[in-house]
Amino acid sequence: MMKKIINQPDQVLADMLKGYKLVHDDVFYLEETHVITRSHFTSKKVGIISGGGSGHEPAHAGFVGEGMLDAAVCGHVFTSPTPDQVLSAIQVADQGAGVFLVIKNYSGDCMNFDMAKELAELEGIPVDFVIVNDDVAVFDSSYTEGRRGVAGTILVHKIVGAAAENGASLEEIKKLAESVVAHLASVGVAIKPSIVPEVGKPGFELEEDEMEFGIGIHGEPGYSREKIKPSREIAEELIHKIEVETKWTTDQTLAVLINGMGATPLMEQYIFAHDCLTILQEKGYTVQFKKVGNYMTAIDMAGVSLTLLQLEDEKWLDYLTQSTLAPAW
Amino acid sequence: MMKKIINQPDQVLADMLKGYKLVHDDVFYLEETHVITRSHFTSKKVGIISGGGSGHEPAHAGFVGEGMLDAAVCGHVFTSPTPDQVLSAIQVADQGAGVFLVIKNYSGDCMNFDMAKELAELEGIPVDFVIVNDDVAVFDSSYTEGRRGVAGTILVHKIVGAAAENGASLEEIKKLAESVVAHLASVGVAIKPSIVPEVGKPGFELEEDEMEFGIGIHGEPGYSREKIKPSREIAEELIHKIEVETKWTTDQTLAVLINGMGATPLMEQYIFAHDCLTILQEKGYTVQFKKVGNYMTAIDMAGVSLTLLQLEDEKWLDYLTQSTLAPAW
Amino acid sequence: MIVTKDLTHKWFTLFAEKVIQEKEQLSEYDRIIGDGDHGMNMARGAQQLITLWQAVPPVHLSDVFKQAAMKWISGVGGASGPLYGTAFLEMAKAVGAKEELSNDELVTAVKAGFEGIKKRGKSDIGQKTMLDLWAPAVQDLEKDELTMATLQTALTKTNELKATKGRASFLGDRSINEVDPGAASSKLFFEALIEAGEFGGN
Amino acid sequence: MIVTKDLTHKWFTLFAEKVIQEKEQLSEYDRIIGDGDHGMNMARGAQQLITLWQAVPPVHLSDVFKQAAMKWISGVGGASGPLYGTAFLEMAKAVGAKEELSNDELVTAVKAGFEGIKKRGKSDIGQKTMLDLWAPAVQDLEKDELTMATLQTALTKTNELKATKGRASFLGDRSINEVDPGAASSKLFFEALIEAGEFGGN
Ligand SMILES: Nc1ncnc2c1ncn2[C@@H]1O[C@H](COP(=O)(O)OP(=O)(O)O)[C@@H](O)[C@H]1O
Ligand SMILES: Nc1ncnc2c1ncn2[C@@H]1O[C@H](COP(=O)(O)OP(=O)(O)O)[C@@H](O)[C@H]1O
Ligand SMILES: [Mg+2]
Ligand SMILES: [Mg+2]
Ligand SMILES: [Mg+2]
Ligand SMILES: [Mg+2]
Repeated sequence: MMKKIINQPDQVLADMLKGYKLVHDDVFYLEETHVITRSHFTSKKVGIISGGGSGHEPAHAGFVGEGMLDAAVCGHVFTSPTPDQVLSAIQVADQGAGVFLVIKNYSGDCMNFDMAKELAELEGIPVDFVIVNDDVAVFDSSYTEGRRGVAGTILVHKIVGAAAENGASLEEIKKLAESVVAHLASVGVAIKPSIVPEVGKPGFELEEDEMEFGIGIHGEPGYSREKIKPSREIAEELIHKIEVETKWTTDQTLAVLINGMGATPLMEQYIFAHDCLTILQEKGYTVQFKKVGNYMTAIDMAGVSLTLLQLEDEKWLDYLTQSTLAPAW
Repeated sequence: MMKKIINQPDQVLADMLKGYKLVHDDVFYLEETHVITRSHFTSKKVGIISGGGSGHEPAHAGFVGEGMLDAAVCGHVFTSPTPDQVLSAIQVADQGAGVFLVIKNYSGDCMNFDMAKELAELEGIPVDFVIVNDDVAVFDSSYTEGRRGVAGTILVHKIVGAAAENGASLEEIKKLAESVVAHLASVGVAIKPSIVPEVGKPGFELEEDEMEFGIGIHGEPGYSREKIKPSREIAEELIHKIEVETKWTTDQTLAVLINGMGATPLMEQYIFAHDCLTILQEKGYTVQFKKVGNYMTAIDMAGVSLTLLQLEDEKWLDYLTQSTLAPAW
Repeated sequence: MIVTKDLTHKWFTLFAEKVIQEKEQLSEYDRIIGDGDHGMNMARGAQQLITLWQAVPPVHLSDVFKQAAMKWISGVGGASGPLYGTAFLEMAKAVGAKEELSNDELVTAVKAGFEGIKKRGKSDIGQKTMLDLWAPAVQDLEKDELTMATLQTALTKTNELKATKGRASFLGDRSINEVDPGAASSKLFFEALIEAGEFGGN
Repeated sequence: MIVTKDLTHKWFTLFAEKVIQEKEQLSEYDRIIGDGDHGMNMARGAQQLITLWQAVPPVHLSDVFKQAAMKWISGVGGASGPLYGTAFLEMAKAVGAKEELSNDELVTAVKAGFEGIKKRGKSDIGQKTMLDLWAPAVQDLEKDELTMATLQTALTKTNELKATKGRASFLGDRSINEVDPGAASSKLFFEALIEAGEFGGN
């Protein structure tokens, strides 16, 4: 049975966002379209928008704030928002310098955001976008939808958000975002599945002693199901997977994001962080930025993901460390 | 069976704190005594120390930083640290103006911190303390240990931390802390029990459709076990419980902390926050400060707690909103 | 079969009703090879369409397609919202100002819908999606052979495919012998057409 | 019974060994009416004491008590660390520089330990704590009647109490008929004394 602290399962989106608005005084909530925006915009700045299905809290509303997003478009749980929803965010976020969309690579998100872009352009708002596809668990070929967008998206928000705040143009942001995405890799592991409130049962089943490598943030299947392993071995496997898929050499300078999937206690996240950072150090990588916590969750999934970003450009580290008012960063 | 991302169950404390140190460059980790301290202290400030058993992450290490704690003493999971551990934190945190201990009301914590205080005083360090006992779920009488210290402790950290940063004396801080504790009330609810890594099985059992009101942060029993209810009814019950126990009138100005117990997704926390804040508003309370998230957890317990603080003194709100570098605030 | 506004209205109403009725089943198919929301998504669009038409029924033939398109595009989300929405919009465009369709004109409209899905989804038949239900349905409609039985055959054949588009593609071989939720909802769409046609005159 | 350093060393060694052996059981008692860590806590102190004595055995009689006190105070934590630690420290103080204890002197030392627990814990008998094992044990020791059987009786009586101190107090009536973990570990402490006494001369 599903055990959750909610009211009506089909009302979780609105109830949650109304709660978000009540807690955070410095945002607006467009109830009609489930969009959370800043209450004060930086004038003439490129508007940065992200969004997608809900269930990934604090993504994306928690990253709305000076220095990160201008608006977050919130779809129903695990369901891409509609073009109308995205359009309403674009209209609000446009401060005269155009709007940039950070889209995670799911067919629904791509189609809906693309339609919104077309509609916005009809209204004369310049719109560009990046498609984040950092999940190296997925074999990237013409036989699949391609790599999924997962926790690395948060680093994209931060970097383009800071760049926009510093006055970068839409064109510059597009270039920056594409370069960041090209140097970004993530992979996750689940030990317990998540339950979508309206569905009421787990999206997949795992035995009492099983874990799954490469799981997606909507419970999409991973690349290998195994007996549960110690944290150190999990860390080794995830780092190995990223190395195999990216073919990076160990002389890289990295930013590291360790992300909890929603029901994983911080205790485990820090233990896992210890293993990841120790292994990366042993291998010779230089880690210049580290972050641990729940950033891109899958409702109540238990598990973690590891995101590595090659810090190709020195400015990226500045953007990552620049201050922001977004409550969830 | 226990499913956790850990290595050796008896090494979780050290592994976690080593991870914490690797992630956060601006702290020291005293490995011998499992103490996390700031790497830079504000000179001549009263040192603020908190601690207790581990398993409540981000409490308490996550609150070490300018504007909050100077040091956190970390016991084994759900086990009070020893006097030696506390003493080593006192020695480091003392900057010449004495040290203040924030203790949660558990017999183990009270005894061990008290012994440490005696030892520190022998060394000439002035030490004072407050015992936080905000959990109104417990009948406060001579027949029990008295009310437990739970999530409200975080608000005490913030307020005394800010006051200390602003130059308050040990005596002033003692008075402030006692007044805050006298105006503080919390109560929690669990829908799933937690598992101590070294124990390997749940501290208590709940049926598939049961919840328990008034649960403690170590799984101590609550005051009522019932069929799971909608968020709104849970919010009503917790607010009602606090009202009954504190006898507050509804013309109060409040600070509100909604705390996740570790495995509760933010989605549920914000839904619950919506219900709590709406009910408080309907009743006529004025809410001037609100915070939602995982602050005082019980490892992987699922559930939430509600903390209300009467803002008796205007300065308290300033202290709550004053900036801090503590990563978990 | 002459396709009137009334028949079309009935077709889409029946479709919407079927979707709402089969909501749980569609989501269950999606839970197995996707993310479990297809029934909820489709039912959202269906409910909005029914509510609209209870207040203001469609006036012109093309209104049926256009209004269904708008509800799916702006009320559904996910992959199915833009895909069905685009299909209905392309059908509306193909119908234009006509108030009656011959069988051939109906086929042309449905084909336009099919092409719309392909374009919007950057997809094609054989990838275990709704397209694998639409393609044989269009063919059968052309030959005036569309029946409940041929629809079932089309769905069964789709089940045997391996998914290479949409969320189910992540399952790879494990998607074989599972029902594609979008194909299942598309089957309801064409079943509704058959039912509407029988009652609405032939 | 003349209590020598060797007998005392044996007593505390046996106690430490018993604690380590019963670790799981003590934690299980604590899981039911506390927080599940009593066995782990006690075993931490016990292991440290054994390790110390393997390297450097105690020289004087009072060393046994003092060193056990230090290990419990600085190595255990929780409620049991300061309580046992204080008991052992008070026993060391009562023993002073003596190298042998008569039965009366032993009783005086154990009583001092008992008073130490009461003071440190701000507690008394009848609250379902380790004190409810220590009190009858002291009495039996005084009358030279301390046996495995009387210890068992004391534990059984403790089980029947309702806890009003420590974590178990939160359970209220539900603590009745459960074993208090601290009383269970205290039983091991006095069992170890009996065993050490029998072997070490009487
Ligand atoms: N690119 C595509 N082309 C055609 N059909 C697709 C495509 N992507 C998904 N689909 C269809 O959409 C269905 C899933 O819809 P739905 O569950 O509502 O959306 P989502 O996958 O976003 O959760 C699939 O069963 C499949 O038939
Ligand atoms: N105030 C007290 N006085 C005497 N004994 C106490 C007191 N508080 C706790 N105890 C004893 O300590 C035992 C619990 O020890 P332990 O589990 O190690 O500590 P904690 O309760 O901190 O987890 C209880 O079973 C009880 O016998
Ligand atoms: Mg979906
Ligand atoms: Mg304990
Ligand atoms: Mg779906
Ligand atoms: Mg205990």
